[in-house]
Amino acid sequence: MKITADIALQHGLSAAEYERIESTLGRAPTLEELGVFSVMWSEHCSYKSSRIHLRGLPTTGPRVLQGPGENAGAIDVGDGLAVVFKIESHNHPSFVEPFQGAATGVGGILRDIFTMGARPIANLNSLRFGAIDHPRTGFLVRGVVGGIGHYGNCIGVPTVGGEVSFDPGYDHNILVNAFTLGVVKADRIFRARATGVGNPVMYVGSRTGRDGIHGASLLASAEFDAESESKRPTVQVGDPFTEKLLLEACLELMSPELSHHLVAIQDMGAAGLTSSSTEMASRGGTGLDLDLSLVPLRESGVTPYEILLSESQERMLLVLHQGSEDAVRAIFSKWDLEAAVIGHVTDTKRLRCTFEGKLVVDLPIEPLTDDAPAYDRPAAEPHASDDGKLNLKDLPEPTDYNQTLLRLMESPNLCSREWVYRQYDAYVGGGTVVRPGSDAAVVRLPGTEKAIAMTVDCNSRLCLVDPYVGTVSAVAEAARNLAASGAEPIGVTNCLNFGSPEKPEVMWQFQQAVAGLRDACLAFGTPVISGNVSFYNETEGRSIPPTPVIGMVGLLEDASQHVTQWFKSEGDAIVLLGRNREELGSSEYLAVVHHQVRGGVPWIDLEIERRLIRAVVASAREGLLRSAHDVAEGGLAVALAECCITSETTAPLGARIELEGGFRPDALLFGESHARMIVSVRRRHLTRLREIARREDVPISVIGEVRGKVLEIGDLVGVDVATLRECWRSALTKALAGSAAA
Amino acid sequence: MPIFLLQRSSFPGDEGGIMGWLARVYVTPKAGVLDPQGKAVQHSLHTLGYPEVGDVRIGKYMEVRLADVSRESAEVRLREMCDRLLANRVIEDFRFEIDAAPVD
Amino acid sequence: MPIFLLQRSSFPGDEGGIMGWLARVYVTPKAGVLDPQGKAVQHSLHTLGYPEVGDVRIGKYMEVRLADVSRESAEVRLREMCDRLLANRVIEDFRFEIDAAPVD
Amino acid sequence: MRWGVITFPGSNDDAQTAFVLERLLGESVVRLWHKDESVDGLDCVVLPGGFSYGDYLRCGAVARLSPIMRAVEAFAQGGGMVLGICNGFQILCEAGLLPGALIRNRELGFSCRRVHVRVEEADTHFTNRCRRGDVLDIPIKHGEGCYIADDATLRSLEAGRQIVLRYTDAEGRVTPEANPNGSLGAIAGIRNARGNVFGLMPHPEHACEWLVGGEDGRKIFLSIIAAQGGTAETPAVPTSSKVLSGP
Ligand SMILES: Nc1ncnc2c1ncn2[C@@H]1O[C@H](COP(=O)(O)OP(=O)(O)O)[C@@H](O)[C@H]1O
Ligand SMILES: [Mg+2]
Repeated sequence: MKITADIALQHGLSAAEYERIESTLGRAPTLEELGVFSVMWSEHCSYKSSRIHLRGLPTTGPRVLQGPGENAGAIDVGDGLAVVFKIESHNHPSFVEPFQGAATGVGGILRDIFTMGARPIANLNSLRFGAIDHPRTGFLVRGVVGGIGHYGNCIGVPTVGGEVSFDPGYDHNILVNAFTLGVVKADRIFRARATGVGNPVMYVGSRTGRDGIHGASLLASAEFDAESESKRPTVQVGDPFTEKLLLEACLELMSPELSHHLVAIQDMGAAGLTSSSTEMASRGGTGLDLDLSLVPLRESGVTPYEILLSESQERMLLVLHQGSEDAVRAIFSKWDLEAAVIGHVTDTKRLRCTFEGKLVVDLPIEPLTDDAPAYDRPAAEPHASDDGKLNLKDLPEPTDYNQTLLRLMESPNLCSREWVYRQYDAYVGGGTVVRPGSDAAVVRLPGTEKAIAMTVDCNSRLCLVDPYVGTVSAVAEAARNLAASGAEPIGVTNCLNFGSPEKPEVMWQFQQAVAGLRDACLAFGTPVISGNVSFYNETEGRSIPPTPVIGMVGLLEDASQHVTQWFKSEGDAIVLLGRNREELGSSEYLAVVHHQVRGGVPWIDLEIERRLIRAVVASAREGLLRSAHDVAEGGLAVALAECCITSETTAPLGARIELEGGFRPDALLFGESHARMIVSVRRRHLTRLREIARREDVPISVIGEVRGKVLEIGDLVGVDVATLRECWRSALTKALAGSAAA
Repeated sequence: MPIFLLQRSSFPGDEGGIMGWLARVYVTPKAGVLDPQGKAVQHSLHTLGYPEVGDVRIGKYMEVRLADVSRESAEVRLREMCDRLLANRVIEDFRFEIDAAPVD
Repeated sequence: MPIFLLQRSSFPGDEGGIMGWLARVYVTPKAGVLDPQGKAVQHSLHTLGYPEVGDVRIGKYMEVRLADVSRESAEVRLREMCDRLLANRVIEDFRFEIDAAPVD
Repeated sequence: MRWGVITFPGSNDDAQTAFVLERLLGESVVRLWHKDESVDGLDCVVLPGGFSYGDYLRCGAVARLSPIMRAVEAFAQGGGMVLGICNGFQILCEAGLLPGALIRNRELGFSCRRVHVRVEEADTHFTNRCRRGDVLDIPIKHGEGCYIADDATLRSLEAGRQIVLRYTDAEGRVTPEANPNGSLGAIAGIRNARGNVFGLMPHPEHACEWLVGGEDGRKIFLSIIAAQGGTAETPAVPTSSKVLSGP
């Protein structure tokens, strides 16, 4: 078949890119070669629109053992251990087939982690759906949550946290971002570098079918439209059972006794065999010769083109030392897994693939990887989504604050996520100290007294209004969630979900977000060690709100010093750390009660955030804190309510609160100013807490006491906590009850 | 024999009563779509000593009773139900048969 | 139609080749055994606007390909497979049909 | 005493169970592989939780046919103690070592939560460290935990005092809300007629440490140790929050 620019176009390659291919090769590519270019030069694999911007991120630090560039990043946590973590998107596949799309998203990120030699100990997920009353939302939520649970539960990795939000901006393009953290001995991190000319290349795991052909170039980077129907047949189906076997077999191979057989290991994710082989060769500065006829197939008649592009799940590519083939085959057959040698390492710096004796691919590696196109796309600030101004005088004050509070507590973005996380096994592994339901998840670090805290956060409403401040705020909220759990933030991963980079406004949002990410991570001293960019999240030309999801990881030196967000006992003093400000801009209250998004974004100062984090972590280390909860969506009143009612295992507690605001009650109760934390302490610890706050220069005020069964805030609010809990807990279940289940 | 099998329901409650429809719906994984369950069952049948077993594909079999509708609309609406709920058209195919059956 | 339906496989690979058997296995919840999934589907169909839907029962439909065995032993051994693995006789019934089919 | 913990392909709580027995209770544990064919010399064999064979076809259906299960069946027939937790319980039912079956939860979905179970029988090998009517706080995490059996079976279970645990509220009352999966008679755990085989859906191995999941689950393991005439040795490591190891 004669390859032309048109065919290249159908492969998602621009005319210019196709020219570049021809000039690089000095000839027209074969169909197989075109397929290879199309996936390697796709946004998903090449990061061609984002690469130059991401370079500015802080990726180094004393604890960093592996920054961006490998399958995942790694951070030293002492005791000879490292944590390996990353977050990845599976947005479009999850919109096409929510259950399998989300499930395979989890499967993919898990492989990225155990490819490094780390045993996964925690999954989190960040989910964004359309309006809760959109006809398709219920179906998508059920499918996505079901798929995440199915995969994580079955493979035996606890799902311990995440976030869910609903916004019409995602009606036609939901976001499913999956995070996994694993643990590995710091000196036993494996990398994916194909070296040693003549070393055998081994394929292990599931057989190759026609799954997700073009997943990488189409699903992950072409916009959605009616024709996405035609992409349906390419949906991958996940097999968590096989992945569990693959996980155990790979970790066995990477164990001290057996790892001498292994040179390099890499999962086959997006762009399957093509990207895993080229990336391994690229990192190793070598070449690969592969015989595609040796690849184990699931069905007959799969073409070399399909073999190269297939995204069949639960597959890995290994480079072994010569002579190790049988030993390694034995390990995999013990786990009932197939293994086949399909080629060897060369010094040609080329990827060469034959099929039934015929050479079908002969390409230099560099143009596929390091020398892939990189664009500095034009960026232009869009017209502000709101006039920025919010004149409080024009805003009617609520007449009944109890009703307003209840209304917020049952609103889709603030109500309990229990319906979601009850479907996830949070116990398996035996290390989960804080399960879903508090600010951050806390999981014990095996073999030590330490624990790791994790959270994923983003407020896309703020990011739409101001992507820079919005991203800074997301990093700050993540840091607060960790501190509230008693952990010191040590590292960041991120998933940047945006519209089409070919639109100057989207590119501007992207650059603003990256700048915010950089500045915030510098301020908190938390290097970015891994991440993922998902562009083209738009349908019929409408982009999603910019959604830079931040995954942040923290360390507790002593797991027993962890803190949870709910009040513990009557008589404890309730303390506000930080200062209330008269701000209502872009708040949940404005959206839910007044149906408007305006007033700009809350003011934020990274230095103040840092001091707050230091103060809270220090107090936790001294064991002063009985509870700690950051003030986020819904403001002070919602945060206080959450402190009263969010314990899974103990009865809700009331509180008596007095606030001296001196400004509008609704702004005082529901404003979303940053840098605030509600903690409860035994009375006798107040003095020490004040000393720490003074030392860190953090405003501190005792605002009340844990008492009774009613949440009373001045004479504004007086709601019985059982009522609060009931309406908060049942809201999501009720909202989703309507949609059909099968 | 096939016919006989087709005419009878696998479920109780076929005795007497006024007539309605009994629809038998077969939902199967699409050709080429991975069927992990079938794969696992095939594997264990082999280890159990049934080497003659080839491909195994596992789907759903449903019996849906329908009342007071014409055969025509029963068919039309059932196809609709399959599309909307009973089968996941992204990865599954379906077919069905409709027979007269007493309403219980 | 039944005959036609019965003769054809829902899966590919029926073109030519040497012959073997295609067994269609139907596994259904025993009478009286709870079928929460069936209940849920019935309820969903009602909310989707199909009031004519009565009882819904959900079972499994399996296609098992068998090679180089006589029909007799195919039947005997398949019944054995059902007893040992494919169905749980405490809560499920099964039946099957065997037809000649090309081996792929 | 000597415990055996079986690992089937897809077992997930095997390591945690071994960890509890060895590190928290100071017991000796032999890790068994599904392809092993003997459980000789063991005092109690545990079939752990997880998704053996991916729960494909039916939970426990494939695992019950693995080589080790022949040994386990013989062991049980000989009076050996067998404990099946969650997926292990499902396997025991599929294998016919326990009556009845475990089907899809009433609400269909997977459910991970703390539940309360009431001890119905205290003079068993598995609950002798509890008092009748005690309420234990232990997590569940399953999608197919709805216990069902025909009337005759249920009657003989009652008559034989084989129903060991029922789901209740914190006060020990059987209520619809407290029944997390729709189990017949709120049954959470049963033993065989002879009393040496016990299956339960809740996960005692995930309730043996204050720091993770509470400590009520210990009572099950300690009971088995007592039944074997032993007492838990002083644990190899302190069982406080400072426990040094996870699985
Ligand atoms: N998709 C999810 N999966 C698991 N846990 C979730 C998910 N969404 C929310 N949660 C949990 O629900 C709790 C509340 O979430 P959220 O309101 O986002 O917390 P915060 O505002 O502190 O970030 C957290 O413990 C979070 O981990
Ligand atoms: Mg928070």
